[in-house]
This record gives sequence, structure tokens and C-alpha cells, in this order.
Amino acid sequence: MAFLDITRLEKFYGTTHVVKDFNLAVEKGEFISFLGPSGCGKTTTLRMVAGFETPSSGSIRIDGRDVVNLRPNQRNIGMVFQAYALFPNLTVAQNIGFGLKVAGRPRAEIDERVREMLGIIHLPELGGRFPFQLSGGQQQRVALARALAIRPKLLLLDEPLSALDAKIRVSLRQEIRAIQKKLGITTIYVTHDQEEALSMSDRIVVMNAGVAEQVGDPFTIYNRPATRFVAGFVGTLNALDAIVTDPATGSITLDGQPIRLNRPIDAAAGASIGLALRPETLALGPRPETDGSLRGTVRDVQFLGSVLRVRVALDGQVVALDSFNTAALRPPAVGDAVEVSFATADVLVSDG
Amino acid sequence: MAFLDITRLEKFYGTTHVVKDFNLAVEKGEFISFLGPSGCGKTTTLRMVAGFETPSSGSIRIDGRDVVNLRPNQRNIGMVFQAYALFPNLTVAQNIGFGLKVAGRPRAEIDERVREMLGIIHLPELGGRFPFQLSGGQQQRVALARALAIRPKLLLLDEPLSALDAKIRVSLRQEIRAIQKKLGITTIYVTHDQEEALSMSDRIVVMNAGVAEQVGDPFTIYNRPATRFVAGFVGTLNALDAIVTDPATGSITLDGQPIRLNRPIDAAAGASIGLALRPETLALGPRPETDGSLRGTVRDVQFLGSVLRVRVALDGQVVALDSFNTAALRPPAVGDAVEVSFATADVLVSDG
Amino acid sequence: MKPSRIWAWLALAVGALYFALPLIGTIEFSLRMRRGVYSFDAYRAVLSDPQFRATFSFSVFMALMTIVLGVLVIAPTAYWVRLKLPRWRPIVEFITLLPLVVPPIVLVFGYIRLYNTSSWLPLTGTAGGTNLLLLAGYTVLALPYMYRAVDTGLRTIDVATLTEAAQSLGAGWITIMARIILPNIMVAILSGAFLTFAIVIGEFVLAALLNRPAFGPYLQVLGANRAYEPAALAVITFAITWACMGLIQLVTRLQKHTQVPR
Amino acid sequence: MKPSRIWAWLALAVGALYFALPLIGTIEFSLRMRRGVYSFDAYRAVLSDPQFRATFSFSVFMALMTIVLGVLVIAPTAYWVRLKLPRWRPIVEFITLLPLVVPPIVLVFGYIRLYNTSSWLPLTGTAGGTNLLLLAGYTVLALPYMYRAVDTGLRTIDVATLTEAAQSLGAGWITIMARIILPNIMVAILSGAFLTFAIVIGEFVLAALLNRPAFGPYLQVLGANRAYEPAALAVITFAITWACMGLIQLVTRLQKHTQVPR
Repeated sequence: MAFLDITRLEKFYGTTHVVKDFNLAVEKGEFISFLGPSGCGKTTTLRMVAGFETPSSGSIRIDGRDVVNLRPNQRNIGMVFQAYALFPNLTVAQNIGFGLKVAGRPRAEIDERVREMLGIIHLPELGGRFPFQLSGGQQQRVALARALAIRPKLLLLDEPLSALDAKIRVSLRQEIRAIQKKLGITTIYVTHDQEEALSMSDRIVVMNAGVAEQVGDPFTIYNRPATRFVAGFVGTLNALDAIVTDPATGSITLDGQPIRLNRPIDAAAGASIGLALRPETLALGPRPETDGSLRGTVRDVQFLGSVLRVRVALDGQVVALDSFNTAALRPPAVGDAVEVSFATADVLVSDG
Repeated sequence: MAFLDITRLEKFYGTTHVVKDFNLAVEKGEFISFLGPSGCGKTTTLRMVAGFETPSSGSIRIDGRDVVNLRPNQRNIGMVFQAYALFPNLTVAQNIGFGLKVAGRPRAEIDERVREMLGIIHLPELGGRFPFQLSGGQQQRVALARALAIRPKLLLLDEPLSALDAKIRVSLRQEIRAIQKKLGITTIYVTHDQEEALSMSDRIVVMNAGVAEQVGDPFTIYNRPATRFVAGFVGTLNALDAIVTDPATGSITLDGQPIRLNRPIDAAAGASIGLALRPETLALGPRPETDGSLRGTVRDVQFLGSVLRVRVALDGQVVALDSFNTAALRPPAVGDAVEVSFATADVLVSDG
Repeated sequence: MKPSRIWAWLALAVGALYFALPLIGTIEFSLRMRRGVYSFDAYRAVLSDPQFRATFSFSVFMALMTIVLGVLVIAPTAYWVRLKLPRWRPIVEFITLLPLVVPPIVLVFGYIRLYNTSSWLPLTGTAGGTNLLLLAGYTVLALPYMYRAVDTGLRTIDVATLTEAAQSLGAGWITIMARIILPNIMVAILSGAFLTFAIVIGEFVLAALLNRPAFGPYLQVLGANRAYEPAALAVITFAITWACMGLIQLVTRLQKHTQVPR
Repeated sequence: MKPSRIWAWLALAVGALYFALPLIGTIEFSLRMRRGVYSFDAYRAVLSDPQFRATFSFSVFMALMTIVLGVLVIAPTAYWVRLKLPRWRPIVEFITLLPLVVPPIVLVFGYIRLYNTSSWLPLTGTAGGTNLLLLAGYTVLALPYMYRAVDTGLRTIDVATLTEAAQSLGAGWITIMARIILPNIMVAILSGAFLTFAIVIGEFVLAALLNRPAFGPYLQVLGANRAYEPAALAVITFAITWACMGLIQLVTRLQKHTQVPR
């Protein structure tokens, strides 16, 4: 039996069905992300685990014990909020020690744990400061230390990095992951940022309209999306229409240009099917390792910094392709006739 | 003489020097971005052009006329704000027509212009709605239409996309650029998002601590940063220390491994120099087109979606390298011994 | 039931005890003028009293004047303080709270000293002049409520950005005030006006000391000399209050751009 | 000078005319008891009056009791409404504004009707019972100010998230209230307490009708019978007000975690 076991969880607000038949088994020490757009039910699910919301039905078992009827302060769960939620009237050390003080632990133990926690978050000298004297990134690290100081069974993080600047966000997500691995604490992380979820998680739960659409490791989620929603939400995607010419060999035509996928397609000849290609699997010009190609003219070129996004117009449809920018190579000009190459193995096929 | 001419612009708040000797000449129809971290003076500069702040010294000439002593409502400048700033008590059509109504234009002309503007922002049917009934993206498009309806000489945008979701941000920046090109309006765009600045602008002004550190087109800014700040702020960078062995041929050693840059270095043999390499110019394994390489072991692997970031430990220093993720290839494992290859032309050299 | 719920209900019960019981007691008492049965005799007596009509319409007129003067003085001031003098806000807020803590009696003494018949501006010499003084006094009394209401209204909109947006579109100060600011804080102004109305209608000290025929002194006199009529009057005052409240709700509903919370 | 500046100064000038002039007039007058020269005779006369001391200390005691009762009732209620019943907020806010618009006289009539000597709870029969009624009345009068102050304080902190953070750390309701909520709204509570103090000290109608020896009726009686002493009393009241204000400022400064605006 898993360490955290959520079965048949349902939540209604009035007649609105916000979480639908949610099932998840989390192993001890795992880092799980709930990823989805706002309003998809990810935060509601997390809050049901924390005890701030009551499920309409279903069970939540932590370490074998059903916690649905326990109050939040009885669940021994550490929680980190988007808004930091440090107590403004307490110092950093008092904030971190708050949970232990409430539990009535002796003063020496509290001091020792606070010192240890300040070390873990690399702010050993800031114990005497008040929250308003800290930067956003420091405040969130203190919030993490406070949640971990009570040695919780479960750590829950609700979009903890959304309020921070881009550069701090990147460094803090590495730090959170490192601390989580070091302490081996089972963690659920809620985010709408696919890069965060992909870079931090052991497994990701992609949610949409209250439903867990796919559960899997980052590589699988990105490269083998189970549903159209997952494919569109995680990463960028070219969605193209093609017509099947020979289902057995996987021969199709895309805007009149033939492509041979070299694998059978589950559709009749003459049927229309949908193709999905990620911009980074496409390249300008022929390459030895690719076995598919399309010809078109450059529609526009966007310089995004490390990446150059070129949109190539075929006969009606447009494909976007990403390539790394190199100082030596100037980008192609709009209107140039170009060849786009790709590996047919990277082409995802869905029914039209 | 340029269409917008800013010369020797200075701004003090009390004793704080927020804008220092700012000079810029903008041609008619150009799209200029002010890019920099918060507090760098970019918004203050924009607000001085709009007339909401008074310069401590210097001149701002629009179409040959010094506007420093004109009040904001006499400057004929269109402005779009981060917070949309639509008038909540007026409908979309009334908002767009507000400037013309204030100017006392006849009703028929106002109606005609409003209809035209609603068409340009692709919201022809929403004229009767109130702002609170629109999504954030729609509100910002209405704000753009309102600013353009008065046919301003200059369009100023102050972080217009910061309050919006990631996907809407990308689509709206393309739309703003398209409208700007179509109307040929001279535009200044303030942002802290390098991708926005790089993808939209004709030229970028990178600002830091009140100073314009570099002015140039996106490609130049990214590939040939003039200062250390620009190099660090725009894009990601590996900063490495190396020791010169032969300045004439550009031979250096990096953590004991020899590299030959094939160009003279302005330093003595035995001196320490700084190298800068963008992660996307590095690749795993040998490649035919590269002439430099380093050996190391994989420290960690971050899966960011389209990009896989691998950090490789040399003998003390760490380099990060980006490669596109392909479904066929599983990422390298931590601890693997790998070779990192790069083109020596991509290595930026600075003094140690 | 969770213990937390009990707290909430307890608090509500205390509230009801404080407000509802005295009110119900008053209503019940006001209906008992005729011995043995409930009747509206007390109300009939009050409403047919010509003095009631005279003092009440005088106070209503003064209240409306106070509201107009208050809006004209306070709305631009509050707007200006928010826009250009944000550092002065605590000071201005403190000044607007002064009328709550300086007894009205000080104000009246001051006015009488400054504007008596032998002064440079003998306002107390004529009825019109005294009314003007009373109006000034009422405006001061209404200041805290009016200012707070207007300031709360201004807080719900982004004053600075809306002003700048209007300026960049060519609008001057009067246009901005009349077309952008006032329409957006109309509901807040109305709620301030409603409080002002209620305060002026019930005010006693200023009117009594300046010897004007207002509703407040009439209420006190009646309260000292009659039994059932004051209760009826209190109920009537209360009803007027609720009617005003309903009116504000109605106006809020009718404003299209605030139909849904933003 | 820009025309906009002139507006601002005009507004300030109007404010000064309203407040400063009456106050200066009162102060000047209070010093003229001795013919021909300025003296503190009026102050000496007031301060040496045993009735002044008795009524003033009675009112101070009542004010402090009102503050304690008010905080105990209002702080948890306002917290609870913000946390769990946000949809009830307009209703609760309306209820707390009622005391401003229901004349105190209605309240007193109700109380006297409900708790007279022949009722089930004959509070008016004893001095202690009447004091209890007076306290209840004062708490109602103070309700709008106290509730607004506490609610403003609660608005500056993220009540819901702080509560959830404390809960997840194992804290119960009493711990959350005492260790997190109250310390963070202490300044707001003090400002509400200060207003309450000022209102109770100056209150007249309730104390007079319940016939308690409070400061308000003493002030009115003195005002009707003497010339210079009321002015001196008004100045003293005003000085106390300012002292309270200074005290609050001091407390705010001493609170370490609010030294810098967040």
C-alpha cells in the first residue's frame, strides 16, 4: 500500500463538479506535481489533502490512516503557500519554531531544530530578522523551513514560486528539490508552470476540468502525451491535418507533399488525420539523421534569445520550428524557400 | 533629425539618480524596447516621454518640437498601462472613443473610428460590453485600441503583458507587433522580459541602474553583448575562469584541459581570464562542425520540456549545456563521463 | 456542530440582543397608546403635528445642503490627496477624524465667539447667517463619514492610472473628475450621503445651541414630555433609514458597470 | 504655481478655517476669566471641582470597560466573518453601522422598557445594574468605530492564509487568535479604542437618561451655567485626545515588526 493513497475523491461546490474521481498512490519520498491551468481543480485537491476543504466523497489515507475526518491541525502536514504566509509579528526563528512551540516541545529542542532548519535553507544568520526585512525568495525559504520544522509526514506546496522573479524562481526550484531529496520527504507540488513541473518532479499529474488526464514521469508526459489536452498544455505543438494514402506503410500527404511514417496507421486510405509535431523536433535544411522533409517558404522569424522560431508556410498550413541561435549564423529571411526536416518517429498521430 | 530625440535626459528623486545621461534617437515607425530589471529607470524614462514625470534636465523632442514643458494631455501620445486602466463606467466603445470625444470630434467620426479600431483588435462585436465583462487579454487589446484611436504621434506601452497568462502573452505580443507594423506607428515598449524584447523589437535599449548599457538590434544584443550586465541579463550564461598559455594563438587551459581559440587574446601568458559560453552553443558528444571540446562528468540533468539542461562538472567548475529533447533519446545519467563540444567562435572572452 | 460554529452563532445572538430587542420593545410600546389594544394612534398624533412637519422638513433641507457642500469639498480633496499627496494621507485622515473626538460643543462655542453680533462677520445676527453656521457645523460633523466613504470608493479604482490614461487621451482635470472619477465612486458617495442624512436628521447639540427649529431638539422636547409619541418617532426615523438604504441598493443595482463584482 | 496646487491649498485653508479657528477662539476665551489679563483661572476652577474629578473618573472607568467588552466581542466576530462568512460581510457591516443612524434615544427607551424595575431582569433598580446597561449602550455606540478599526486591521494581513498556515502547524483557534491575529491588529485595535474612549467621555444622552454621574452631563450642566469653565473643559478634553493619539503613535513605533511599511 502506498504512503499517500487518494481514492475516488470527488468535490462539488454547489452543483459545480470541481474534482472528479481523482485517484493517486504516492510512494514515500516521491515528488509529485499537480500541473494544470487555473481552475482545473489542482489546488482544491491539495487543500483536501491538507484538510482545508472537505471532500464530497472518497478517501485520503496517509500512512494507512484515513485523514478525511481529521482537522488540519491534527494531520501533521507541512504546507507552503504562494503568499509566503509568514507571521508578520514573529521573527524568522520564532516563525520556524512556531509549530514546535504549539506542540509544547522544550525550548532547547526548538532552538536546536530552528538552527538546523536555518542551516538547511542557507540563511543561518537571519534568525532575528522580521519577515518584512527579507526578500521574497528569502521569505519563501523561511516558509519552507517552518513547514519542515515540525517533521511533517507530507509536504504540500501550493504554487510557492509564482510570486517571485524569473531568476529567483529557477534557483529556488533547484533548492527546494535538493532539500526534498535530502530529507526524503513525500511532497506534492501544485503549479501551472510546465517547466517547473517537468524539471522538479518524479511524477506529474496533469489535470484539466477536475480530471487527472495523465499521470507519469516528466519524460513520458512530454514525449508521449496521452490526451490532446496534455499534448497542447505541456510544451508547444504544431497541429497539422494530413490525408492518408496508404495506411499499411503509413504513407500520407500533407498539403500535397508525401510523407512516409514507416508504421501502420489506424485509418482508411483517403481519410483525414491529425498530426502533432513539436517545433524543436523540426530543423531547417536536410540532416543525415532525419527521414522526413517538407518544403515551404519562410512566413516569419522570431528571435527569442537562445531559440530562433521560424514559421514556414506550406500550401495552406503553417509549421513552426525551433532552432538554437548561433552567433555565426544569421537567421533566414522571410520569403526564403526552405526545406524542413524531421524524424518520422517524432510525429504523433491522432484521429482527424 | 530623428522623429523622437531624447538628449542628455537626467532624473533625480531627491538625491537618488534614477536616470543618467539618457540619449536616444528613434526613427519614425520604429519599435524600440526598454529592457532591464525592476528599478533600472526604464519606466521612469517612459513616463518622462509621456509627461507624467518632469525631467531634472535634458530635452525630449517629438517631431522636432520640445515637449518637456507640455502637460500630458497636450502631447498627443497614446499610452497602454500594465493594469489596463480601462474606465470601468464606460463601455468598450465609449472607452475607445473617449479621446475623440474629449477632443470634441463629431459623433459620426467617433463612431466610424471606434468601429475601425474594434476591427483592428479583432473584437468587432464587443463594443457594447463593459470592461469587467472582458478577459484580461481582451481588456488590454481594448486599451491598445483606445490609445491608437486618437492617432497619436507616439505609442508608449508600459509592461502591457505582465498581468496576463503565458499563452495569451505570446499571442498578444505577436498581435501588438502586427498592428504596430500595419499602422507604422513609432512605439516604445517597456519590459523586463527578455524574450518579449528580443522577439518584438527593431532595437532594444538595455538599461541598468539608470544607464542605457547597450542599444542595438535583438541579434546584436544577444550575440554580442557590450557589457557584462547585458551578457548576464539577456539569456543564460556559463561564466568560467581559464588560464592563458599562449596569447598569440589563443591557447588557454580550463580546469587543466587545453583549448585553442585560434585568435589572439589580450592578456599575458599565465594570466587568468574569464570565458562566457551560452548553454545552447554547447553540445554533448563530438560534432563535425565544432572545434573545441571539454571532458567531464554529468552533475545533474534537468528536463525543461523542449530543452534538456545538462550540467557537467569539470575539475572544479561546472558548465551547463542545453539540447533539444527528442523522444528517441533518453537523457544521460548522472555520473556519466561525457565530452562537451562547442565552436570556439562562440566563446566570449573578458578579463578575469 | 463544530465548536467554531457555536462561536459564530453566539456572536450573532449577542448582536440580536443588542439591537433587535430594544427595537422590538420600542415598536411594541409605540403601538400601545390606546389602552388595551394595539393601534397607530401615536403615529397619527405625531404625523399630524405641524411642528413635526416644520422641523422635519427644515432638517431634511439642511441635510441635503450638507451633502451637496460635503461632496463638493470632500470628493476633490480626497481625490487630490490620493493622487498627489499620498504622504499626507495619514494627516488628512487624522484631521477628518477630529470631529469625532472634539465635542460639537467646542465647535459651537468657537463659532458663536467668532461670528457673534459684535464680530467682523455677524452671522448669528440673522436667521440666514445662523443657518449658514449650522450648515458649516453639520458639514464638519459629516466630514469623517463622508471622507471615509469617498476614500473607500477611491480605493476600489486605480485612481492614478485612470487619471494618467485620461490625461494621455487629452482630458483636463474637470473632465477627469466629472466623467471618470465621480461616476466610479457614485455608490460610495451615496453611502456617505446616507450616513450624513441620518446624522443631520438626529443632531441635537448644534441645532439647540444655535437655536434653530430642527428635528433633533423637537425629538428631545417630545421625549421629555410625552410617553408614546417618542417611540413612534423613533420607529419612523428608523423606517426612513431603511428606505434610504434600499434606495442605495437600488441605485447600485441599476449601475450597469457594477452589476458583477470586479 | 499650477492651478492644481491652488486647489490643494484652498482645501487645506477651508480645513483650517473649520477646525483651527474655533479651537483657537476657544483657547483664547478660556484664558480670559481674569479681567484684562490672560490667566489659567478657569482651568484651576475646573480641576479643583470635586464633581469634575468624580464624573471624569467614572467616565474613564466606563470607557475602559467599554473598550475591553468591545474588543472581546468584536475582534473574534470580525475575524470569523472575514474568515468563514465573507458573504455576510455587507450584512454585518450594515448592522455595525446601525448605531450611527438609530438615535441613542431609541436604544435607551428600549433598555428602560426591557429592564425596568417590574421586568424579568430589573437592571435599572440598582446602580450596578444601571451601570451595566450604560456599558451595554456604550458598547453599541462604539460598535461602528471599533468594528471598522478591527476590520481595517484585518484587511492589512492575509487572515485566511495566516490561519491556514497556523493550522497546518498544529495550532488551535485560541492559539491562532492570541498569538497570530491579535498581535497583528493591535495598532488597529488601539486606534478603535482611542475613538471609543473619546466618544464615551463626551457622551451625553445615554448617561443623562439613565441618570448616571458621567462626564458628558457634567459638561452640559457647566456649559449652561458658566462662561469660561466650559471653554477650559473643552480644551482639556482636546488635550487628552491628543495625548491618546501620541500614545498610539508611540506604541506603533515600539512594535518592531511594523517599523517599516510592508
